[in-house]
Formats: sequence, C-alpha cells, structure tokens
Amino acid sequence: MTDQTTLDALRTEVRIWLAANAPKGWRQAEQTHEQFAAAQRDWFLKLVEGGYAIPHWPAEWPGGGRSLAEQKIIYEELAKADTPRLLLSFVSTFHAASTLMECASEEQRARYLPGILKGETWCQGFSEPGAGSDLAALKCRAVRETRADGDVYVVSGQKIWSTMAQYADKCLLLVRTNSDGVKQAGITFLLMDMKAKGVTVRPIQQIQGDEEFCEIFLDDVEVSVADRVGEENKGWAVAQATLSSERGLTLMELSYRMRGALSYVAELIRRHGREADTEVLRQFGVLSARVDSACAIADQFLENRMNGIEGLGDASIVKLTYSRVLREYALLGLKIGGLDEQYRAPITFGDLNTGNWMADYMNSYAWTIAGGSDEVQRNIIAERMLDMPREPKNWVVA
Amino acid sequence: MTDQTTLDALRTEVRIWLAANAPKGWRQAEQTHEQFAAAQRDWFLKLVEGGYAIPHWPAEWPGGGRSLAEQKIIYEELAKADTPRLLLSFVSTFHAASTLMECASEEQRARYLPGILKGETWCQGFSEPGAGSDLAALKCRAVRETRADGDVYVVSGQKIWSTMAQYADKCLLLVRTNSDGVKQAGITFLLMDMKAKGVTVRPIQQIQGDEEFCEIFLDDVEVSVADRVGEENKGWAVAQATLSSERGLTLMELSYRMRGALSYVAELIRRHGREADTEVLRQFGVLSARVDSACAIADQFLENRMNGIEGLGDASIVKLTYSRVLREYALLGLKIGGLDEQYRAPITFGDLNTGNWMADYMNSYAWTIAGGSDEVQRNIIAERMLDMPREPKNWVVA
Amino acid sequence: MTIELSELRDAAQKAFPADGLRPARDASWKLIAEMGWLMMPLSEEAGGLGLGRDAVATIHFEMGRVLSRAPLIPALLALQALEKGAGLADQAGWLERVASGEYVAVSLEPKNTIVASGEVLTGTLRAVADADMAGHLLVCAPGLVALVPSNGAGVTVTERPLWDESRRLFDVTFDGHKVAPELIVARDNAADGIAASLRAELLVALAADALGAANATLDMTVEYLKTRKQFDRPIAMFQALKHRCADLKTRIVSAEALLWARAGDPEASEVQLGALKALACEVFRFTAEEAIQLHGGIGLTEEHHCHLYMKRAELNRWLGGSADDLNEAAGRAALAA
Amino acid sequence: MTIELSELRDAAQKAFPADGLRPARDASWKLIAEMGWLMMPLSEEAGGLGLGRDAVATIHFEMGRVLSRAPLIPALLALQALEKGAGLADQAGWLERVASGEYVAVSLEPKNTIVASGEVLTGTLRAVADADMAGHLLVCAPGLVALVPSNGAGVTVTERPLWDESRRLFDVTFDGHKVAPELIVARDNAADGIAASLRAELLVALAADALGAANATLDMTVEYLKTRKQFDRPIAMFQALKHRCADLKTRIVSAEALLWARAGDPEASEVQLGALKALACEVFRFTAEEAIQLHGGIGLTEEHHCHLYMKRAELNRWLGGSADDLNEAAGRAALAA
Repeated sequence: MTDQTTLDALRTEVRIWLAANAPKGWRQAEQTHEQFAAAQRDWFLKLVEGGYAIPHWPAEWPGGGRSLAEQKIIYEELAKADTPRLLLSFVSTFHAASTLMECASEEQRARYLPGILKGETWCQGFSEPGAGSDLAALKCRAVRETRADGDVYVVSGQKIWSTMAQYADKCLLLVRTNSDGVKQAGITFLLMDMKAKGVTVRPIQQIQGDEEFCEIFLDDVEVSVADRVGEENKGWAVAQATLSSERGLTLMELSYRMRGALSYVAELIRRHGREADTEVLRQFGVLSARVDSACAIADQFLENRMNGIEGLGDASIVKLTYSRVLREYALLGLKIGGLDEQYRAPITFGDLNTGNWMADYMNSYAWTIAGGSDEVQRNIIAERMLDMPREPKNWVVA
Repeated sequence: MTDQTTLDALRTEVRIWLAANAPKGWRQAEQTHEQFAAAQRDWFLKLVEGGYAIPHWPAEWPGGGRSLAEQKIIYEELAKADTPRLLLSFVSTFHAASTLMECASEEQRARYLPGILKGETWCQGFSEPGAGSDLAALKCRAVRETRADGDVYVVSGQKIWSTMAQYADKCLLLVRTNSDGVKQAGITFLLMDMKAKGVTVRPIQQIQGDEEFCEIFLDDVEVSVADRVGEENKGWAVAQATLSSERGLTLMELSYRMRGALSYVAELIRRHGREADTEVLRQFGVLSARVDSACAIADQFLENRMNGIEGLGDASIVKLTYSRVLREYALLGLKIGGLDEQYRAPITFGDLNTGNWMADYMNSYAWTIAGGSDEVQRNIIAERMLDMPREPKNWVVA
Repeated sequence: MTIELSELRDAAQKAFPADGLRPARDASWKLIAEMGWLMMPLSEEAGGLGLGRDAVATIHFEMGRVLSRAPLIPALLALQALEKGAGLADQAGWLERVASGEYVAVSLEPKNTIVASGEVLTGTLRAVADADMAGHLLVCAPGLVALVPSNGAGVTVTERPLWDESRRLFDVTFDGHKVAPELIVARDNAADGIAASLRAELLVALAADALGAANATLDMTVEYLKTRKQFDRPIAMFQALKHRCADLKTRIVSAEALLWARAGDPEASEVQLGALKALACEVFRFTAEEAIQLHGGIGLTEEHHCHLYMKRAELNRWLGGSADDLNEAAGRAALAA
Repeated sequence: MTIELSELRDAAQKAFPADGLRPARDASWKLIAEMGWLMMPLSEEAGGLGLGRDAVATIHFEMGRVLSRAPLIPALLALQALEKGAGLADQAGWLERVASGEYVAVSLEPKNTIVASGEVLTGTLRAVADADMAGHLLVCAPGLVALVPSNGAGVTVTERPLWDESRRLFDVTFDGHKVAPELIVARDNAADGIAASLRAELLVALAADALGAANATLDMTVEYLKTRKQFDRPIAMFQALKHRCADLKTRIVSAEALLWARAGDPEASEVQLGALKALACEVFRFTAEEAIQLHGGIGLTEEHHCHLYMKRAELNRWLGGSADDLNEAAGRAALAA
C-alpha cells in the first residue's frame, strides 16, 4: 500500500494540475452530442498529457503504475473539481486495455494499446436484442473462411446497447462460432475495426434526448483471425476479464459527484420556498444520509480491494445501493420541482446529477437497468452473499 | 336483488335494534381472554335472538334468507355501531354451516346445525406446522378401524393456527387417509368432537399478548365414520367449499371499522401537537384515501357478487388491499405516537384498530400472513388475473 | 359499472382502439365531437346529454388509456362553467358552439397569479391547455369568470414545450386586458363558485385519465414480460416480477374502485376528490416507473411506448394541484372530521 | 475494519455467542465488566483503555446482535460525562468505580422537561435506563450536569414496562431535589457541552446497536427460509423472497458502511450522527418488519425470536431522538451547506 505522505502529495499535485487544466463552462458549451464527444476527446488527451488518464495501467506506461489508493485520489479529485466524466474513453482505457493486457497476444498489445493513448476509442459489442441479462445467449454468427491473405471470420448479426459506438474506432466483439452444447462454450472474442465493410452503426434515440447507446448491424463483416483474442470458442472467459476490469472506481466517483450535486436540491428547495416544509426537510435529510452511505459503501469496497478482500456479491451491493440512491435523488427533485420540471429543458450529456430533474430521473434508469439490472444484482446478492438456492436450471413448465 | 325500500327499512330496523341492544363499554369490561370469549357468546346469542346472527343462512332458519345486499347492510350497521366483532362464532356460522349445508348428509345437518344457533362453537383443524400456505401437504394421519358400534377413524397428528379452538365444541378436521399419488387426493374431511379422548388444545401465546390461535394435538382420537363429510379421500373438495363460505363481508366490515377508527389517528395528532406538521398531515390524508379505497374495493366486490360477476383473483385484490392499508394505518400511528407507544398498554381482544398502536401493528400481521399470506395473494393475482405463467411444477434443483 | 357506462366505455374503445396510441389531436377532436362527448355533462334542457360525472370520468379514463392528445378535459370544464354562467350575454349560443366543437381553453393549474380589477385582467395563467386551437380562453380570477379572445388586446399566448408530448400547455399573460361586457360569465361569489366546481371536476377527470393510463401501462408491461425470454424462459415466470406486477394491479384496481365510488357520489367534496386525484396519480406514476424498469433497456428508447406513459404520469401529478397540497388538505379535513 | 476492531468483535462474539439471545442482565453486566468494556472510552491517563468511538461502536454492534439486556450504552455515556466533569469532587474515585462496574444510569431520551434552578432539580426525566440497578443517576439539565442518588430526597423512580423486554426504562421525577455540592459534574457552558457530547455518543451507540441487531435479524430469517419447505421446495428458492432479502442485505450493508465511516471520524457532527442513527434504525425497523412477514405464522408466536428483534427495533427508533427530528435537522444542515 502507498504511504499517507505519498498520497497527500499526490492529492496536492492533482489539485494544482486541475486548477490549471480542468475545463470550465463545459456544460454550457456542449449543445450537441458531437460537441460533447469532441470535448470528451480533448479532455482525455489533456489528462493523458497530465499523467492522470490511465493510473490503473502498468508502470511502463506514462501515468500508469498507480496503486488503487492513488487511483482513488485521482478520481475523487476529478469528481470534486466537477470535471467532465470520462465516458468516451472508458471502454478503451478499462475494457479494451485489460482485455489486451490480460488475454491478448504480444502482437495485439503492441498493435492496439499505444493507439488508446492517442485517442483511439473502443466500443463493446456484447449485448444483443435477445441477450441482455442473459449475455451468453448471444447469436451474432461468425464463420471462418479462407482468404488469400489469411483466414477471416465472416460476422453477421446485431449488437445493441453499445456505448458511444458512433464515435468508436474499434470494437470488442463477442460472436458465436459454435451453436452446439452449452451456450457459453461456443463464443469467440474478436477485435473489430469499426470502419470495416458491413458495419453499420445506429444511435439509439433515448427518452431524455441523449444518444449514448447504439445498435451495431454486422453484415458479412470480415475480421482477420489475427484479431481473435484467445482461442476459438473460448471467448467467454476473455469477456469475463473484460467485464471485471473496472471494480469500484466509477461508482466511488459517481457517489462523490452525487454528494456534490446535493447543492442542486438545496437550491431547488430555496427556489420553491419550501425551507419550512417539514416533510421536504426530512426527505432531504434522509437523502443526504443515503448519499453518504453510497459514498461510504463505495469507499469501503475500494478499501477492501486494496487489502485484497473482496467478498462474493460485494460489487453488487455497491451498484444496487448507488442505483437506488440515484433514483431517490431524482425523485426528490421531481417532487419539489413540481410543474416547472415538466417543461422540457436542455440536457447535459454524460452527466447524471444536473438539477434538470426529469433528465436526471430518466438517466437514473441507465444505472438501474444497464450493466446488470437491479434484478440481476438482487439475484447475485441472494445467491452468492446470502447463499440462498439458485433458480432451478431445468424448468418443466406446468 | 332486494329493492331499495326494503333495504332502507332494514337499515332503520337494525339501527333501532342496535340502539337498544348493542353492548356498551365492552372494551373496558373484557380484561381477560376468558371474559372476551364469554362476552362473544352473549353477544352472538343476542344477535341470534334479534335475528341478525345468520342472515346468510337459508330462509328456513330464523333470521336467515337475507340477500347479499341485506347482509351488507347488517354488517355495515354492526361496524358503524362499534359492536364487538363476531369472532368466536365465525367458524361455526360460516365455515361449519356452509360445509354442512353444501356437502354433508341430511343426518349430519340435523345433528349439528341447530346447535350452532344455541351457541355451540366450531374450530378449524386444517393447517399444520409443516403445511401452511401449502395446505394440501398436511400429514395428520387417520386410519380406519372397526369397533363394535361401527367403524372409526383413528387420528393422530398436530394442527395449528386454529382460531379460538380453546373454546370450541367441535372441529372441522382435515386428515390424511392416503399417502400415495397427488397430495390432494388422500385427504378426508371429518367432524370431530373437541371433548373426545386424545384431543389436547394449547393456546399459542402471541406477540401482542393475545391467544387467538391454538395448536391441537391429536393422539389416537377416534372419530366415527358417520362424522365423515363426503367420501374418503375426497375431503379436499369439501375443504374448498368450507374456505369459500365467506366472500367479502368480513373485509367490508373491517374496512368500515378502520374508517371509523381514523378518529384515533386524529386524536393522536392532536395529543402530540402535530397539527401543523405538513408531513403528518399529508400522510394522514394519504391514509384516509387509502382506507376509503379499501372500503370502495370491498363494496365493489360485494356488488359484483350480487350481480353474479366475480372474476378470478378479485377476492385476493380485496384482501391484499385491506392487509396493506391495515399495516399503513398502524405504521402511521407508531410514527406519530413515538416513545409513548413503546410502553406496554392493555390490548383489546379481537379488535384491529384500537389506537394502541403497537398492538394494532402486531395485529396487522394476522391479515398479511393468515388466511393466505400477501405472498400467496400476489401469486394468485399474477397467475389468475394477469395470466402470468405459474411456477414450474417439477423443479430440478441445480 | 352500470350498463349505460359500460356501453359508453365500449363505444370509446371502439372509436379509440388501444393500438392507436397518442392519436393525432385534430382528428381525435373531430371524432370526439362526432361521438357527442362534448355535450355529455350539459343538461338536457340546454341541449346536452345530461350525463353525470361518472359518465364523463368513463370517457376520460379511456382517453387516458390511449394517451389522447385532444383537450377533452379542458373543453368540458369550459362547457360546465359556461352553463353555470347565467349572466353570459349569449349563453345559449356559446353552449351550442362549444358543445359542437368550438374549443374554449382553460388552465389546468389551480394556482395562478391572475387578478381582476373590475373587468381588467393582469397576471399570468399557467398550464392553459391547447391554447393554439382556441378562439377564446375561459379565465377564472378571484371574483370574475370571463371569456377572453386568445388574440385579444394585452393577451400573450406562449407555448411551453413539455417532456410529455401527449399534451400541450401554454402560458397566457394578461397585461391589463379589459374583458368585453358580453364575455363576462360570472362575478363575485358566483364566479368563485364556478372556479371551485371546475377545480373539483378537473380533479376527477385527471384521476380517471391517470387510472385509464395506468391500466394500459400495466397491460403493456405484462404482455411484454410474457413475450420476452431470458435464461430460456419468459421473464413473466420470475416470481419477483410477478409479485411486483400483482402489487401494481392491486393498487390500480383499488384506486379505481375509489374513482368510481367518488365519481358516482354527487356529495363528494373537493377535498375528497383531491385525495382521490393524488392517489390515482401516484399509482400511475409508480406503475409507469416500474414499467420502464420491468421492460429493461427497450423501455429507455424513444421508439418504445413506455416513456410516453411515464411522461404523462409525471405531468398528471401536477395538473389540478400537487399531491402535497391535495394530501395536506385531505389530512386537515380528516383531522377536523 | 482494523485488526484491533476485529479482535474486539471476535472477543465479544465469543463472550456473547449468537445462540444466547437476550442474556440475563446481571450476568451480562458482570461479564461486561470483566471484559473491561466499561473502561473502553476512558483515557489511558484516567486508567481506561482510551479506545475510540469506533471501538465502542463495535461492542454496541455486538450487543445489539444478541439483544443484550445490560445497560452498557448508558453506562459508557455516564463514564464519558464524568471524565469531562473536571469540577466533580471525587472525579478519580467516580471514574474508577464506574469503570469497574458501579452503574450510573442516564436518560436515553434527549427531550426532557427537567430544569435546574441553582442546584434544585424539578421535572421528569424520561427513559432512564435500568434505574433499578443504579445507585446514582447522571442528570443533564440546561446549565447543570449532576449526579443524584436514586433514592435521594424528592426523587421518585417508576418503571414503565415496555413492549421491548430486552430493555428497562424508568421515569424519574424530581420534586425539588437539591443536588449535593460534591455531586455536581459541570455547570453552564461546560454542562451543556457535556450534554451535547452525550447526545452524539448516544446516537452512534444506538446506530451500532440497531445495525448489529438488523444483521442478526436478517441472518435468522435467511436461515429459516432455507430450512422451511412449502410446495416441496425450500421457500428460500422463491425469487420474490430472495429479492426482498437481497434488498434488506443491501440496506443493512450500506448503512453499516456509513456507521463505520462516521464512528471513525472524530469530526462527525451531532447532526450527521443523528442522520446516521435515523437511517440505521429505519433499516432495522424495516428488516424486523419483513422478518416477521417472511417467517409467516411462526413469527407471530411469543416463543419465536422474531418479535424480540421487532420490539427492540421499534424502541430504538425513539431513543436518542425521533427520526423525524433527526432527519429534519439533517435536512436543515444540508440546506445550509
């Protein structure tokens, strides 16, 4: 573990750097989703330059080799300084990077990792319309064929819920190469170029007006066998590594951001003259404590990880706590805001606690549904933490 | 249907009778459970005399032959006059009576029905420690044996949750006469004398200090084959008739009683000086509307029954609404009452909304758990009303 | 439900089938006029159908179910106000025109800053429904109820775009508009009485709208759960989801029982109707919230219908008064009872 | 959790095993004194262990888990007050006696009507814990903290039987009792400072008690569900029940995270500790409510343990201040932040 003096020094260093470099007025400046994406790119490259973009990468990379305690400090400070969340580079620096580092070949690493630091972005092609919580049921089909310059997989199918795929250069793609036997056993992991022939990306219009997710249509897309990670039909294990690449930092950061955003509730109460309403005061008091407990459980999870103790289901507790508190936050805003909040107002892209309460409410579903819905988390907690029996496997419908 | 003039006349008649005959000060007078039981007997016999005890029985019985609309009026007026609920005679006049009338032999009817009007009380021996919601799993064993004066069933086993069995003269008993095949197919329905040799009754000490329920231990109790209702191993169908004998009147009565008892909440708010607390006022407003909706759904259910339209699951909606509102009632009282309510105070037997808030809270479980728990009601509503698939029958545990 | 009401309901479901969600406003309006619904609450002497609040609620319930865009709620409020306005110069003419399709807009928000000094109106009326299709607005100010041409002098009409695209609301600002004598509907106590009765009718109408829509929301959700498969079985088989649907059903059905009891009770007070409205709208709100969660990702897409219900549910909470205000009034009344 | 704290916890679990629910008060008290817990928060200079709030909370957490009947919470409050009372005549003697097992009772209810006029006390102190085993009571009145013999002149001690039989509370009435000069602990600002610090420590203690008990309640419930069979399967297999248990677990674990964060933060304000206490007690209350429901009928019987947790949960809500008051204060603070 990193000693306290080093940590304090890092915190000071990050604060100084942020005071000079954190973007200002970015919410107002980003009127379109394209402007948002462009600002995301700029901010990421600035963080790379500052040495704070990839603290979790190994030490041989500039800005890498940070302990978890150091990573936590960097994220805390990014949250406190109210900088834009790093959304566009998230899959690249976490999912793509850990997949490459843990499961890919030397050639693949050399080919793809440096690009990430230059701003090359990745998206994830995992979910499918028929395979949400049940990811292993995916159907996107890849057939191996021989070409003059080497074998390729010819891929056809559809992916969905791919975050910011409309701006992505590359894709972490799960495909089915075998349909016999258990569904997990026929999955292969590919690295796909988003500019390849046959790739069509369609942003999904979301209910709050955002376009954070995309559908990806694949029509006989050719991916070289050299871009396969791991063996054929062994992609499921690779995908697990991808998905476990980020454990807790994001939710810690988001909880702290929500704590900062309690000021929006206070402003709202004042604006509506509800300072003497006992119910509103109590609900605000309860919300504050709930947000504090979301911060505390996220902190505790990270601290346990630093000490090498992560229990089964711990991550689910953190996520379920956060998603429920996020919903409570938005609901309280809607309750106090009244009719005013029903008038459509511009949204802030990539931000969850904005004081635009209908938008915040709608955004809160992204956390109760995406990345393992609340229902999936409850199953995990019941089965792995409380050791309650699993759902029966073989259902005989009456 | 009964015409409005007849109904109005009945209402007036009942009111006049109640003004003269309704017991006064009964809450204070009943300090022990025995006093409560004695008062129940007296009140029941007085109602028999007045002609209001068994309005749902056929017309050949004095006070019987009332339409459902008339029954509703009688129960409404009993509730409004704040008379004691009829608990001790409930199984006798509903469950026992309808079992006898619908499924028993002429001899059995002649033998048992007149006694009910003289105050003979019945209890139910259905549930067992291992068979609660899953009633058909009952194990209480009956073996047919020959005696000099005719065949008997020799019964051994244990029953539980038998309401006021400590005061009962007779018992509606379900026993297992066959253990092969589907569990429903080996059940037989008996009429048992509670004074028979081998019957031991043990009142269950409840958490609020009441003794409403009993365990019944049966040790080689002999029941004559003449006291079997229906055929051997065909008791399950008889039990269904027993259980469906009361449809809606009780919950209508209880909902109206709860409406009357909103005055306890008002008193409490005044006693604690919370008249200006916006949260308390709003919660009281919400509770009032919820109580009103429990009354409305109970009324609607009865009205639909009068018109011969009862849908699948309707009764479950009425029960689940009532049980949840009853809980909300008690919770609001506890919230406003504060520490004062944590000091133990005498309970009122057989009453659900008393303003003794801890007792009311504990009593509310009798409705969320007994008579088909909230969970069972939800299953019924989902499967029968919403037509969602049933639980699989054959579980293969993973 | 009486035979008369169930016939009304069936007719409404035929005219506005469940699969035609959010039907176009102008076509709906035409159909509504043809169905005679614009004359429902008008007395038979005045040429109307003389139907009660329960009949009107039956139609609003069905309009909620299909997320109707047509301003039937405000139209009937205006009609009822005009019928009560015995002092109105051409009352019979107005009633005939409004009952046959001329739309008069009203505000759906009881808290407004509008004041009348003599016949001169100043202030802002919020949440005026579909003011763009109205020649006249019906304005309730303390002590004065009057009609105002929507393009009258000193009258500014501004649309306020909503998250809920099934409704359109406008701010109407009065900068010293002088009401024409022949457009005065009522003054003083009579005016305040009309305003109170409009508030009461609005509350029932919104409760009916909310519960019709809540029913549709739950139906849609249960259907989806039966169709959608995960882990090789329809997700409707998962007990946790079944129980949540059962709870929603229970809440909806029992709130609906109260709706019909209140709608059929001419003695029901404004406070009682307010508590009903708050209950109904909370049931709808929660149903819509759960509906999105139960749909999962698809419920977050613009193209799926889930969010349409949710946005209407959120708006309904505030029209006619907030739950906080209505419940507080109900609590006060229960305390005084 | 540090190694020191987890050792404390293990020792507590060994001394008070989970299967010995509601251990007898006097035997527990003796054991508690032997374990040295009565000197935990006392500074090392004063002969104590000098342990922090987190260590104390660790023990209260374990005492909650077994529904301890011994008055450790008030005992430690009294000790902390006495250590702060520099003006107390025989302070060292008092500290030694209290730390080695002489029980001094305090009130667990911050709202009291007691007033001090000079050294004369009048009014009633509610919710004084286990006054029957105390020779002296520690009384906090505005401007005065003092010890009072429980059989002193003008002092009446009356037990108020509780639904929760794991605790015993007394009303203590002062009818012009004159405090002996040598028993005065503090006056004026110093006295009010002590009262405030006792309120704060009480809040953390109750939060810890509640969450320890909530954990035990859920553990017991999950075990029962795994054992109990209905419809030929353990009812723990039913998803609706699994999800409810998972929600309870999540609420408990996240409230517990806040407990340890606050207990380990000497800067935590009384308002923050109040919000924590309100949260923890609501989590316990709801867990206990669900526990009975999930147990079904057996949970309603006196002989099963379910109701013991529920009754302690209900009482805990009110000790140290009601959730309404604490949350309102937290809301006000958040508004001012």
